[in-house]
Amino acid sequence: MIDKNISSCAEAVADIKDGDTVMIGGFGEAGSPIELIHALIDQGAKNLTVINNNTGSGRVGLAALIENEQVAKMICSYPRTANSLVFPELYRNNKIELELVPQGTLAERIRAGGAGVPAFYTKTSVGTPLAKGKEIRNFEGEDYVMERGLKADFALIKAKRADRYGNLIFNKTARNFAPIMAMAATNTLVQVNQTVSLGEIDPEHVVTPGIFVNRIIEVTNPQQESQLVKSGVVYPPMRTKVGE
Amino acid sequence: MIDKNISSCAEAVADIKDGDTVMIGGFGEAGSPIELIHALIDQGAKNLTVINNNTGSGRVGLAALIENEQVAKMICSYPRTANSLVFPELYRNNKIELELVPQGTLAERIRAGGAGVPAFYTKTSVGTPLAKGKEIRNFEGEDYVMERGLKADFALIKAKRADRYGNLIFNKTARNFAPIMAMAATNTLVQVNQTVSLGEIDPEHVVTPGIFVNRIIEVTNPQQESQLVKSGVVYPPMRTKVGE
Amino acid sequence: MNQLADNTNKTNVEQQLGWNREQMAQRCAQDIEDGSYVNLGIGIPEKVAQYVPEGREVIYHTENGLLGMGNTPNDDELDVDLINAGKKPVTAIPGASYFHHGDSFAMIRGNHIDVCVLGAMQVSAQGDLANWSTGAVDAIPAVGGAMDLVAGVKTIYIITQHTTKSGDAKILPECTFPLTGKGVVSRIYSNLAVIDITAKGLLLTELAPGVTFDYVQSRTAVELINTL
Amino acid sequence: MNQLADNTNKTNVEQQLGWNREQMAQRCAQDIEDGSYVNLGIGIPEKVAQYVPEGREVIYHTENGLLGMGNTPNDDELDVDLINAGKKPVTAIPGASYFHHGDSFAMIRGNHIDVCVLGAMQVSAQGDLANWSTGAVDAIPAVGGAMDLVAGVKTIYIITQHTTKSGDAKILPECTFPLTGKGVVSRIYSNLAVIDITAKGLLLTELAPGVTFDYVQSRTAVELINTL
Repeated sequence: MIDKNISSCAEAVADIKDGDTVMIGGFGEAGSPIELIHALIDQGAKNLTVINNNTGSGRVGLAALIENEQVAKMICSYPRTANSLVFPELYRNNKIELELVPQGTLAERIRAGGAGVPAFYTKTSVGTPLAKGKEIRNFEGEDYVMERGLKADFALIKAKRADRYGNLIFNKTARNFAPIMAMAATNTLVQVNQTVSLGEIDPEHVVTPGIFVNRIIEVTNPQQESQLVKSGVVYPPMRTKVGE
Repeated sequence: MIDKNISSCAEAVADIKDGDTVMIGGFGEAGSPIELIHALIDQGAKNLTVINNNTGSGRVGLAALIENEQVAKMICSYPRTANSLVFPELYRNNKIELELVPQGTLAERIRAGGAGVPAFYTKTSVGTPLAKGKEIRNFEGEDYVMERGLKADFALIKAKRADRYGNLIFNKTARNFAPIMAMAATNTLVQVNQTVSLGEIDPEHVVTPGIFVNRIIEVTNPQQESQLVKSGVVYPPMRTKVGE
Repeated sequence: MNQLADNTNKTNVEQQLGWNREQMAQRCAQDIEDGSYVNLGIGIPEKVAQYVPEGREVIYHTENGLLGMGNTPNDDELDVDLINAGKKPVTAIPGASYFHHGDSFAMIRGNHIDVCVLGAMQVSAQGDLANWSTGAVDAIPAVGGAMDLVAGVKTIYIITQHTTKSGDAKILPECTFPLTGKGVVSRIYSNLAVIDITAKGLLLTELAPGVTFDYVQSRTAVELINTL
Repeated sequence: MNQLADNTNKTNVEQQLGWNREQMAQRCAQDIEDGSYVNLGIGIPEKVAQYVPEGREVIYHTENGLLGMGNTPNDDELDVDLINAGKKPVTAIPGASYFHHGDSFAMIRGNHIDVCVLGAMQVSAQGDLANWSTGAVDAIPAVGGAMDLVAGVKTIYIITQHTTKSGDAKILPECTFPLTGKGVVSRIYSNLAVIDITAKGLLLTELAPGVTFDYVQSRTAVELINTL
């Protein structure tokens, strides 16, 4: 019997280890699996490499994970946002490593990792500092840069609906990186707004087939990052500053 | 105003030129755009390179296009089927070239062509005759073969439903190669069972976004290849043998 | 070609020894674990699905774009647009999903499918598989998805007659036919025995009823290690 | 840095000459053809959408996974899950589609988007673009989708003030800031002029009202070809 539902976010993230690579879905707050991230903060795994388009905002979610000094390295395309407080400070103090990747190259590297492609060529970044040190190769008179597939030990993503096989559908632009991260991770953990019975998701509409999903946690009313930031919420609640 | 609907298959294929590369959707008869192929036979463009998983069956559709000696080269994974009569004879007589590609490599090459990736690495075919002459490269102790993206001048595909922007949905396993071929061709021609108004296809359910589609032809009751083969139908009807 | 010494007129008898086609499929099915994602090749491998022990839930993948393939349809359920990789009509179970060929082979190439069961022309001592071409000059070469499956699926099981129709060994020091993949096979279910391909060599782990180790060894062009 | 000779205290006056931000967007919008697929960068480029001439149907792509982006929503339509690449709330038009980041950048990288309008820090005579980093040592580098867009979209339009706030030329023989892409820009819409980047050189094809060719040339560190 296949039933990927589990009972808590804590159980979902229990076996993430120090040094693991963790992909986290979301583009800004859309699709950010904030309850799973908070469970990972409670769990405490350190020295993580985290892959996300951004670095979070305020002092909740991904930003809080970074503030809690669990992240040794970020792989992302845009580590600055209006409310990004945590990452810039740690970065300037050399307390966190950054691998800056163009957004489309990041997406394709993740998709390649999930599709069993160890490397591919792209025109993106040719002639720029982000191609430095990378192999350049000419095909039909055009230069391309070789980029490597990205895999992860875990992916933490958010979806709208799941069945017990792990078939997923998403809500609007909250889909973003989740389907490709689900493919690229050994263990894909999904918080969903709603779990449904087998057959309730039309096979034609499935976005992420269950084969790419390992654990499902129903979080009926997920918190909204922007609301938390606006309210000045800090996670975990007792902390006022890094290290205290 | 964007309206990709046109009035006939003949109009759709009118500008296919001698020597063009044409991707044709379908896996066996599922998804085979038989009316578009027959229009291409009527149109008569020669010396085509055709990309399809197979080589058709009987003497209709793709097999008829081949029998009509319009195809100089086939790129496919499986040129034999139970009712494949035409290709084997031409192949044995050196009248048609074959590039044999593993099915998954074929799919990924098409996807790469559509995604702006000129080349990628895959483990598929390493150590086999199909890797001969190709670059082998080692990543993390494993050998991979370099494969090139595939593009086409035209793609001929079949879908279930389209709106005037060209958004497509498909029927079951008739989806197969169509979405990636739509991405990889300069001109994607689609025969659909039904055209609908904008908004009738849920944006969450669109499989092929309209940006990948150029022309739509409604063919309400498409012919079924297996029925035609069973009935001994030959296209064009007057022909009894190649060249007559 | 590795020709066995005494193969004259033994063919039919030999292929009828031990397990028949159904029993080979049945034996293989015992090793398909609950919750696995499985791709079954055309022919005997297809039969594995009907013998998976009750209580195990297995999801079948067909590379033409369906996860959750069900049984053969009744005539009234037939849909020419719902077929398997062998181009035969199938059904979809509740909880199935459709996807395009790019995504389907991403599942395969990306190591997401747990088990693939295939037939074989030849298997080498190192687990090399030849199952797509005899290399004959006049043959129309056709590979389909076989090379992708053996390169990408986590575990490859082979179901095959132990020898060819003319009595030639199919388990050889090296394949003489063009390869499908190198070092890809984990286990062979033949009509005579179950054989594991390991770094230590070929381990015979099970004999079909009425078959002896020596007999299997005499039909195999590689030294077997008897674990019984 | 290419410093213009007489830039002292001219800054604000200079940036107010010719077209204002709305007018630059409006001018650019005239060149967005009916039926095009368009990606608009953050800032002034976003404004282009509201000025596309009536009767033209244009489909807007946002790289975070939406084709068919509509207007800014009313408060009662707000959905935190429906945003653009600038992370602002948007709507979806009838005929829109959602897709994941892999597919979204396949559209970009695969040359499927017709036009992308972006801002610029510097543009070179060869159409090199610098718009993501000043190269300052203490800055947090952030590139987003800019490099993918300039590498993959068929036509790149730039909307920019002709000079920097301090009066430095932004159109230069070579960019001094780190590049976003080499030889990617087709046309510049500045507050002073419309300039095409061609193999023959920089063609000034249009002047903002009240601006002379000589004035534009004096604000440009590359020789311009006057086509008027």
